[in-house]
Amino acid sequence: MNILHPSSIFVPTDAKQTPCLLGARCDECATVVFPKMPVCPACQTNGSMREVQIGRTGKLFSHTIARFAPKGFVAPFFQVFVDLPEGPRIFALVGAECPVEAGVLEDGMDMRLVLEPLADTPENSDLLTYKYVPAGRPEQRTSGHA
Amino acid sequence: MNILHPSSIFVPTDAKQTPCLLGARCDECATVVFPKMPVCPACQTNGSMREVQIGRTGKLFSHTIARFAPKGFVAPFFQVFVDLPEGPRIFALVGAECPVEAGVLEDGMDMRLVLEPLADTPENSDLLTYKYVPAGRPEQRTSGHA
Amino acid sequence: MREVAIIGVGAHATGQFTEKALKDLAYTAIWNTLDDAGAEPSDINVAYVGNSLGGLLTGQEGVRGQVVLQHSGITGIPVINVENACASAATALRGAWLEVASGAADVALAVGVEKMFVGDSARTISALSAVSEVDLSEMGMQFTTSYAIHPKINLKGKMAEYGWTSADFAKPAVKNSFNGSLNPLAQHRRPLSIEQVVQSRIVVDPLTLFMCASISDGAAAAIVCPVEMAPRFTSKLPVRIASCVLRSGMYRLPDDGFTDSATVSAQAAYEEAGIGPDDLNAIELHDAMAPAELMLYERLGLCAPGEGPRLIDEGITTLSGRIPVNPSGGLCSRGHPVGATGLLQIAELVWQMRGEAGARQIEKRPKVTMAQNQGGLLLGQDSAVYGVTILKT
Amino acid sequence: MREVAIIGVGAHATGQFTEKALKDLAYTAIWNTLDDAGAEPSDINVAYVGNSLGGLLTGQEGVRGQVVLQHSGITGIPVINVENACASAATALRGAWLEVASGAADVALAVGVEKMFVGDSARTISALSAVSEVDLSEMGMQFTTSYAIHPKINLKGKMAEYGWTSADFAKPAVKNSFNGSLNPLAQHRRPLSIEQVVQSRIVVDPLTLFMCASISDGAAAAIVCPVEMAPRFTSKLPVRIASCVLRSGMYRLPDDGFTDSATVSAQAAYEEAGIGPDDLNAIELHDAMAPAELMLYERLGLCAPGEGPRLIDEGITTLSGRIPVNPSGGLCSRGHPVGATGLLQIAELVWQMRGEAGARQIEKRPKVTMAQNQGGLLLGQDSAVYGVTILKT
Ligand SMILES: [Zn+2]
Ligand SMILES: [Zn+2]
Repeated sequence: MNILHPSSIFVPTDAKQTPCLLGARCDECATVVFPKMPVCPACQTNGSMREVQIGRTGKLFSHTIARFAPKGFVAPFFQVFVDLPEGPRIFALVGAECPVEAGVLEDGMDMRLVLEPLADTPENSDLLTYKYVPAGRPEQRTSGHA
Repeated sequence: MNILHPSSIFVPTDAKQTPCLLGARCDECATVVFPKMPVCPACQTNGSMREVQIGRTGKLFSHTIARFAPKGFVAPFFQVFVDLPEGPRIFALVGAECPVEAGVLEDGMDMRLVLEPLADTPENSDLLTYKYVPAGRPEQRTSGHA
Repeated sequence: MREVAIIGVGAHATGQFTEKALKDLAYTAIWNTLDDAGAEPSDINVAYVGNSLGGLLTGQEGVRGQVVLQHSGITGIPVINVENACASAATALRGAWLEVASGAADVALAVGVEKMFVGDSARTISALSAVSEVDLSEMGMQFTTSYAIHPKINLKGKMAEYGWTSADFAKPAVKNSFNGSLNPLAQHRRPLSIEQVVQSRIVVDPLTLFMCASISDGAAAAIVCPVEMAPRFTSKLPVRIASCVLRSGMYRLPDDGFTDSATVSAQAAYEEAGIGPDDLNAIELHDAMAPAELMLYERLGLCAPGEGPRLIDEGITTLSGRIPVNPSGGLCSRGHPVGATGLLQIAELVWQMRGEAGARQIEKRPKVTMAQNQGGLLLGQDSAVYGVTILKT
Repeated sequence: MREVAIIGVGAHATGQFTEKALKDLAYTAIWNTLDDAGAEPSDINVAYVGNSLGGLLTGQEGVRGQVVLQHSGITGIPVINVENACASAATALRGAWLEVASGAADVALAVGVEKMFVGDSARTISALSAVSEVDLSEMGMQFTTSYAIHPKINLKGKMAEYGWTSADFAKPAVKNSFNGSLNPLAQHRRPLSIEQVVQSRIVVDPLTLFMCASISDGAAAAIVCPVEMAPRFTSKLPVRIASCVLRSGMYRLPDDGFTDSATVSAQAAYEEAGIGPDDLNAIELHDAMAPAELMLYERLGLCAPGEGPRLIDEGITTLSGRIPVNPSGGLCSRGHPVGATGLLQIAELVWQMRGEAGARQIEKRPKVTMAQNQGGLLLGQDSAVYGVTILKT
């Protein structure tokens, strides 16, 4: 399986590892960003950003259900913003295990990262990406590395 | 069959008609242009352009054989500029009846308009356009209106 | 810098024009503008042409301006093709303004044109997403989503924070649909009720179909010259450009305390024009999603946070109010042909300031007005571009 | 208008960089430029970003400038995305110049960036065709064809008219491949012989593969400020912009007797700079097809009609000649990442004028130089855009 943004995701290669996002942290001011950037957006230093593993968990900042889908997606689907404990607030989709219904998600709830295909469509079913699911949901095996 | 630039081509509907191009002639200064424009490029008058039938014949201004084809075309193929007796000098392709070989075309030679599919490719075989062939070649039935 | 006046504006109607290409839409806007200004093609020294989706939707990249201008009889001059998402036309106007203000040109043309109906609305929607950062659009993020839950606006969150209701969200759409019903150039000319807006299909919770701008073809243009040169062309009231501000978004970190970029760009425009929000007599603003108008009220300094719905309830921003907002119908009713919108706003304001706006004419002709645009989402959690123009007679 | 100096230039190498996105290419060029100028992101007041194919090839439309600048740490400022086919970067420089010349900004950044290797060269070729008028590209017209037989240049016709041979056509490619072999940023660094050029595959009769610029990734940038402000940033020699001319093509009717637009735009640039062709010490010109360089010699006023090959035979335009042309290697050797080319030319000229061009340094440092661009074909039988910049130390 291809990876949508390969430089942004750590995909486990053995069972002891867990997937996470790859962000960058500024040596000068400790700002963490996602995705990685070569220049710190906070202090504008060039070359101060080092790769860091982030985003294994997060808190739901906001969420909605999109009733119309762009090409390659299937409506209805959740779209959310997640606050990562390391700093960034990021846009994300929600794992397929989570039923797309009002009331399933609640802002502020703990979330956990999963890797799965971008969407269940011919264009995107072979494209691995990161998504979040409520941390309370029973863990499932996430898709492996293809 | 669809027409590539329908407002630029007169496609015969009965056997007594012959195909031609649709250009525009300026009421003010008699300039003829192809394709049609609403403003005269010579005298900048707005609204002075009237549709005229042109381009049943022409003289070859220049020609080449393209050895590489863009998507939807098949190399080698002729590409030419043709001087129309009504004034315009236009870009055109050459009819399939004309073998794509050096020496077949000669600048200055008399040409005659034919309508045929844009190219013998899945993308373009159902798209009718104008092309030119040497006037001396025996006339064939051009593709009718679909 | 010289003081610059708009001496002519013109537009093509917004809507679905299946038979018309980019250059046909632009031709109507350009020649309406030339005629309005009393100018000839040969008077134009330089042109800025804004368009956003022509490459993806019509196959015309690179020289869209030259293509549409040639069709209108304008050739040989410097042509600058500009692109800035929903503020492309505002960017074109700013370019024309700078040419004239600096003395590089005496007469400059700004054009905005967009062709969105191409027979495949899925393709149009995808192209629209492509004006945001591709990393986001690839993940299925759309403009509608961004208005609903994006940290920078988060309309869904405002329901909790401000107590706004779905009916509040519908109010700008209702107000603007009434204005649009009076505008012969508008795409949607049916006045809507609160119920109709609230009960239309949900697009992205909490936004309904009638709260969202739809796909649209359209074009608009303006001609500018030094104020003192205006009488050479036309006896119409010259409309001065008091400020023409363009900004890109900041990289936002959560809780960084930065002022919203719509506020920052508006403040810069107020300052440059030497006025404040209370001096404005009319506004055309970027209500790509109607409820965004409520947020923009506070960001443009018209009211305190959360008070947006009150401005409509009390009739302050209606056509007969103290400061009418979106007299044209705004993006949802007048239409939002992306690369043309900024100049459609300018044309509307010029018509209002001249008293030429017909059935939707603001009774007391506005003397100071504002056009506001924004568009394109970046990974840095902000819109890519903000444009604010203040006009004065 | 204030006199404007280039205080910093920088580039990403040209070539195939499969792993790099638009923003990665731009980042290298932008930071090399900031470092060269001794400037920080916060010094930049406004940025113009030129790109031509990013929408079609990378899916990033609308806000390409904001995306690449955000990645380089530059946000919040006015960003103008410009597009003008092969002269997109020249257009970006002109925008930056006008901002500073007018006083609207003190420090302006111009960026040109293009990503052409996207794993499907047919798609890239189609995108390239899309920068000409779509009515022509739909019929299979390509840039190569246009150089071969288009009335405005008609190289095939020049063989009859001037007696030029295939070997003559190869001469600029040979000269420029030598220059390119000395340029570590160049895409093609192999010096070619006349035989190699003539005997490479025919692309469009009479043009062979080595006479044609190839697909390329690349980026370049420049920072400009008022001449008197230059020492605040850098002790390097400031390079003044003596003129920065942009023109669109005319609608050509056969035998209308119009002067070629390359000539018209060059004459305008000479006049504005107060110089003539004899005053030039180096030129970077638009040899997208190498033989076009021969035509441009006459159109820029370097020689009489038909005498182009003699200028190379006599060594006048070689690196050691009186007026070196394309010291960088030109579009065929240095590379032609469409939207970056104009600023790659400018960077080369600045390096030459400062004496920083390494192995390809022109022995007597040039004091007056020209960069020339053109691109995009219109139905009106002319290129869409012409750009000419004259630099002076
Ligand atoms: Zn930092
Ligand atoms: Zn005429």
